[in-house]
Amino acid sequence: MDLNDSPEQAEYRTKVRAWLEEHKGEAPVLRGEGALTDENEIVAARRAWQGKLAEAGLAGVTWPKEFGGQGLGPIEQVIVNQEIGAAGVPGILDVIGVGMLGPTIIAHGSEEQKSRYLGPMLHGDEVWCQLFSEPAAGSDLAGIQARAKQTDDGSWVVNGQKVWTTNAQFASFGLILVRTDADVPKHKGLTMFVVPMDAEGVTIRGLRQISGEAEFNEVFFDDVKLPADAVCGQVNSGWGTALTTLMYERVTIGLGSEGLGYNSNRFAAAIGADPEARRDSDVRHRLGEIATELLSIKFTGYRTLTALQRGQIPGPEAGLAKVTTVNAAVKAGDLIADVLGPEALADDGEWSYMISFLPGLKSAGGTEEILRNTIGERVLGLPPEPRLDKGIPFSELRAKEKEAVAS
Amino acid sequence: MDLNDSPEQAEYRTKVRAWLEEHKGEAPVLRGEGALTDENEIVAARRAWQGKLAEAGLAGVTWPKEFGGQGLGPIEQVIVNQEIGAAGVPGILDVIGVGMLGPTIIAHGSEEQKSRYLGPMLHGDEVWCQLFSEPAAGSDLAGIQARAKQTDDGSWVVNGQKVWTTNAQFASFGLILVRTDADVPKHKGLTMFVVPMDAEGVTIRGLRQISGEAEFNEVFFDDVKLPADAVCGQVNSGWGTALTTLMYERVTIGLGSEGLGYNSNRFAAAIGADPEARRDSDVRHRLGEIATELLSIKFTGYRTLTALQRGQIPGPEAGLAKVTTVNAAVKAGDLIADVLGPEALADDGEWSYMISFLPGLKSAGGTEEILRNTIGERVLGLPPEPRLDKGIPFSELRAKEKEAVAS
Amino acid sequence: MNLALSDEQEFLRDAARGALARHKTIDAAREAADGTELPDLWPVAVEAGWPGLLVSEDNGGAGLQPFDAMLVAQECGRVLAGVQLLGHVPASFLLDRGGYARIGEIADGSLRAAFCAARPPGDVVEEWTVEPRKGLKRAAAPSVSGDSVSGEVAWVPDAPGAGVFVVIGVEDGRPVALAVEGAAVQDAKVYDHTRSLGHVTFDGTAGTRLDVSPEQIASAWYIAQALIAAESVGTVETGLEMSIEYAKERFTFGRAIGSYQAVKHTLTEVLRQSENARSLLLYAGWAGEESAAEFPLAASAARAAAGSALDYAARATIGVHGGIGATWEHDAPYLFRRAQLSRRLLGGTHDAVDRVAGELLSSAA
Amino acid sequence: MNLALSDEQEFLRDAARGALARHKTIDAAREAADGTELPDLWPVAVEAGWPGLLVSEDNGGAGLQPFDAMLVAQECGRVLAGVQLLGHVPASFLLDRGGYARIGEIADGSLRAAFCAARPPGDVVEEWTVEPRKGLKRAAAPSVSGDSVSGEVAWVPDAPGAGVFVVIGVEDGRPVALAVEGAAVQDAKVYDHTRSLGHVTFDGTAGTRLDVSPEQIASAWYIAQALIAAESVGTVETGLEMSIEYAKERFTFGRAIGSYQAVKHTLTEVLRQSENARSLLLYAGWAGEESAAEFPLAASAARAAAGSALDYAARATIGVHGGIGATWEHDAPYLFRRAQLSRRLLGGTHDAVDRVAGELLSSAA
Repeated sequence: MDLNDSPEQAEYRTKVRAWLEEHKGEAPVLRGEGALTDENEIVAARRAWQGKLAEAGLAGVTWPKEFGGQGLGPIEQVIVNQEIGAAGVPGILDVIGVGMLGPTIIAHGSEEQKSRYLGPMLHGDEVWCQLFSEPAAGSDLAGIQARAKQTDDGSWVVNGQKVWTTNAQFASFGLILVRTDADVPKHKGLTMFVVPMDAEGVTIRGLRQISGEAEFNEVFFDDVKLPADAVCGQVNSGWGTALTTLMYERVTIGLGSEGLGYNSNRFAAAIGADPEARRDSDVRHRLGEIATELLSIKFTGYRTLTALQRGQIPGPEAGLAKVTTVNAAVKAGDLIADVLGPEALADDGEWSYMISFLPGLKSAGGTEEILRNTIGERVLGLPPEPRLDKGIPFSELRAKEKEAVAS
Repeated sequence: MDLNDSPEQAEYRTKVRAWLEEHKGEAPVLRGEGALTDENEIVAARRAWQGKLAEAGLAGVTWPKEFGGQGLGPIEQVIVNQEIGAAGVPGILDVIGVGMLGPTIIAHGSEEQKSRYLGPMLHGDEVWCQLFSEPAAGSDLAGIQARAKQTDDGSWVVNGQKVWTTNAQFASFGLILVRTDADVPKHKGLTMFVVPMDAEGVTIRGLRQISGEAEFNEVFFDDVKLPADAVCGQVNSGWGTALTTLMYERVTIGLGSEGLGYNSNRFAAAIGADPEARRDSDVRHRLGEIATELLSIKFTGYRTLTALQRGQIPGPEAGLAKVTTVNAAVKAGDLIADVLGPEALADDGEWSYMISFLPGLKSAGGTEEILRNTIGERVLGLPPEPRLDKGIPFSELRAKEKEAVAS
Repeated sequence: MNLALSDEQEFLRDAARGALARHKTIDAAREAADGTELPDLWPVAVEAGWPGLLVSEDNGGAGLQPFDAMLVAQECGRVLAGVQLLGHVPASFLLDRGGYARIGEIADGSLRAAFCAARPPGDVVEEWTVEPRKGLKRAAAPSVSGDSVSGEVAWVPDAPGAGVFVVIGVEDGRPVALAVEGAAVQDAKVYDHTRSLGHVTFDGTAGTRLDVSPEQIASAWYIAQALIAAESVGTVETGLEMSIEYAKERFTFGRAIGSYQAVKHTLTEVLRQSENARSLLLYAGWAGEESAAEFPLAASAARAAAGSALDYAARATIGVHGGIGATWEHDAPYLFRRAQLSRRLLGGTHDAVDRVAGELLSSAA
Repeated sequence: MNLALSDEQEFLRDAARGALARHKTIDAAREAADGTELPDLWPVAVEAGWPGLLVSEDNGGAGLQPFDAMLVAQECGRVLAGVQLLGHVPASFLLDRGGYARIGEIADGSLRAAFCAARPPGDVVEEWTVEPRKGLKRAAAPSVSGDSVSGEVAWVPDAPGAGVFVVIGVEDGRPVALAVEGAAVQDAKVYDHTRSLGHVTFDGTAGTRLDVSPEQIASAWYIAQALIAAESVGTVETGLEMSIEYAKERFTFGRAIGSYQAVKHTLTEVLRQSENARSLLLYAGWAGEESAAEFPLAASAARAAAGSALDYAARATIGVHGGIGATWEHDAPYLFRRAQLSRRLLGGTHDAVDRVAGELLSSAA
């Protein structure tokens, strides 16, 4: 058991640290004194900074060299993440593109797509967004209703609505999953496309959350025309392509920050500032339980990393780390506000924001219930739920649902 | 809103109290000084006491007069229960017979059955037991495998196993639910019989629980012969007969003691005896939450009673009171043992017994999960789970299950 | 034994539901969160006669009981209506019993009261205390000397705009209730924009001593606890109804989500908690009328159960609705805001739970 | 960065599993609950070399680390094996560092030690304390004067039959570890019949002072915490495996019960908690070897997570099995008995949770 770097890793870390030390003055300031406040300025500055990181080999660390990456392993990616964190500078802006969509294009895209899109993505010149979820296709992602129809000239026309889209408001491109055949069972008639976000017929609308902030977007597609070569992967094989993206999502989360910034020391500091609270056995017990959960996630992350280094891909159980973190943070918010009183709920306060943000985060990326189903079946080997949608053409399924609600 | 008796009820209460005051010296002593310890003696004494209560009109309060009851309402039954509790004497021994099985016979039994069985049941001369649950038919009661085959002379031969049977070790008769037709869907081929517990081929075995005590029995039936007139209700209509029993079970619980003896004052006294605990905010918070749950059940009972007085039968939601009580008692056991330490777990201690008893009680009478399904569907109106056993002959269903496990 | 509502009570409840239904109160909550001023619902209360519910008939009121006021509070909670009853009702109880000269105006609502509540002593904290601005430690109740009072009470419900404040202070260790017609109020609205709150400061401020007993002063605290409890149960009802509706209509993997045990059992748990809380509302209502000795236990238990039901239901409502339940345009977040703030007012749910334990430990001793 | 087990560790674990598999330990637990004497597994430990795991090689031991002992404890927990390591291992740690003359016998197991543990001071309770016979308030650690010690330590694991006791006492406010070869032991076996316990009394009893630092004395406490944690995770594994098996085979309403969300999500929760606890075992193991400063936090967090995982898993195992899981003949009740008692030993899970908070609050201050 060893938490230290190997000599090679230590050397790599030194190199990364030295570059960051030299260049950190060029990074955008997002917090504290002199911080940028205008959203456009922030995005522009972070794109420029991503470009510098990419030049220095600190973006796309695990991408193959032929596409501008470093061809290194997950441990080096983690070293970069850790050093960026320690230097107090922002990381790359387009985590979704570089972490998940780029690797999907590398795995399934055409040669033209790879050469056209990967470079500008890596350097932050073109930001990407992921257009999978829909109002009626969240946990049940294969229930997608957005559709593309092929015209006689081989081009496609896309209609439908996507939702929960991060970064859509400044993205250049999106990877969109749509239904191209409704007469086959639902996993079978899907296709992935590259869509320019400035195409005619694309409308982006901010989706405000409990806090009032628009942390996500809705994106509407109204007769959006796409050329035949916009297909990523094969027509009607979009489900397989999407699974690649979701697998890279798990890897990205596995390599990512511990606990989404929900750190037990931060919570303890808030409570410790109240002398009555720090000696109250009930407060202490609640804090101790929350902290235990969050501490465990840190070491779960190290275990995941050990597995990644050995070439193992994290399974669905990796999702439990998010469940643990979000639920512990919810309890922390409740505890802190119980200690501080209504004052903790004041607008623009850090705790108020956290308390408002968490209920949305809970279902982001799939609900806890679906995750527990998946883990119960794939990890524990328990039998599946009876599936009423197996093997039924999508169009029929929809008709059945409408009928059931009406009855 | 009125918790007091009406003038008529007050008068009835006075009468009941006077009788108990006069006769309580004749009641068996079950606790404290001079308490009986031999199980046979206890049963004999309680049977005799039930006889006296019946003579005095304090058993079968709601039974029709023609069967030896008082023809009174649920409120009078509650008054009797309350006064018996206040007098510190035991109630009737055969709550299952008088509360549930007798009313089932009254509703579905033949005239011969009514005149033969009800009197001795009421007076405690013959104790009854309920033979419904089986090892593979607990929550899914209709999955019963014990079977009865009719012979050419019209009599029946019963084979199979029942379990979780209270009082079987000293019961004279049982009401048994068995399968009489395996070629129809599972709710349809069931029949209810009266079975003498001393019939040849009946074997009773105590089923020890966590505590080591045999609180229930297993009962085995090996070619047990029953005459044609042992059928209670109609052949192959046993499911409907059983539903009557279960409905009276809910009524009996609704009228019964508050919280199965799990009383918040009793828990508070145990904790209050520890001066450190009574000022510990964590202990207090846990106690306060447990007590809140148990207090609510007391008033839920009054609500049920109000409904019963108005002729409303409690729905499945009445089962939630048991869920609340058992879960609160589990928490109370944990809290008390946390306060007292390992000493609380000492053999023969009241808390040790409670802690050991509760896990079994949790699933007695159907698991919490099934109850929540039922309430979700029948009370909240949510759609049912897909049922894979609907309309399939029972014999086919069993074959399918075996196949699924083997695969 | 009869826990059914009387015909009068059913009428009171139905009338309240009807009167409130004419206002889009949940939409108003959303708009208020965006800065629009909340419509004033006091005229609705006045028209319905709610300000005088607990005022005796001799003083121009309805002479009803705490349970009747709780029925109205429950209806307000159902639609998140910002009617200022949590301040006015407990205050009116003391003003009525205490010989306040302008009690007629209190009864007809032309004068609106707020209640600067103090928590009665318990078995651990043996002083009268009030809400602090911040932190776990409660603040000492204001000090009273003769007719004047000094001190601060934070987070007072319905304080902004109130015409008279009933403040509980302490003189020589004994609680005193004063009616004060002028006090410095700092607006303290936070998170739940349907709830009017203020920090109220007294600085040798003159008032009128009310002729009430320490027991009555304590009862006012428990009336406020019972009202929050009732309000919370109303909000739970709305969350449950909204969730059931959605769970029947929303399909995933070919089935309505309400057919899944995870959703079904969650909603059954909302039902369980809300039914338990409803039972304790009856206990509190009964004790508020019949048993001063049990009122502290009953009202605290009701608040404890209702508070935890509301917390659970608010999160469950968002959860059942999936992502959409956490968006600004949906109604669920306003139930959630209500739950978050209610939990921390007037001692907080947490203190009510502690009081339940304290009452039981004291009587077991 | 590498959290994988070394080849030696895998071998140690597999060997332990193999050695224990030759004994029907869960059946023995059932028989012991009925009064049969539990078979003595110390010879198994001796043959496997476990008594010397933490004894340095110079003293005839294996010179291994706390994490290695935890691997063995985890295997013992899997099968509820009553091997007396919880007493011996922390004691051996101090005897080895403290210059105990008979350390060779400790290492080879011919002399078995028990540990009369004292809880190190924290940010609220600032004294060294030991388990009381009964009640929430911890007892003062025995008092030491020179080479003699007086006082009582209750519920000492593996005390009956031990040849030497390492007792932590206090002299002039400072902790002292003494090796005492004769002490009055009252058998205190309770509820979990696989666990040997005794109340140990010293009455001016003479012993040998061990040359160890207060930090090492504290570490022995945390080694014991980490061992209970590891043992508990092992028991959780067994409960989970047993439940999964049953959930696949038991049918209700035409479906295997494991296909229902209620069962599936419960077992996923067991997995979640046990994986979290497993991660913290690694933290505790790492800190036990590399960071004395983090060991209190790490070992306490491991115990907290493992203890709550075991509580949850024991009840879930009974629950998934329905009624049959609560019967004497089934294995689940013995996991439950283990969970109930473990939770209350050596400060209890509750104190470990409090320690996690205390450590964080102290470092945040």
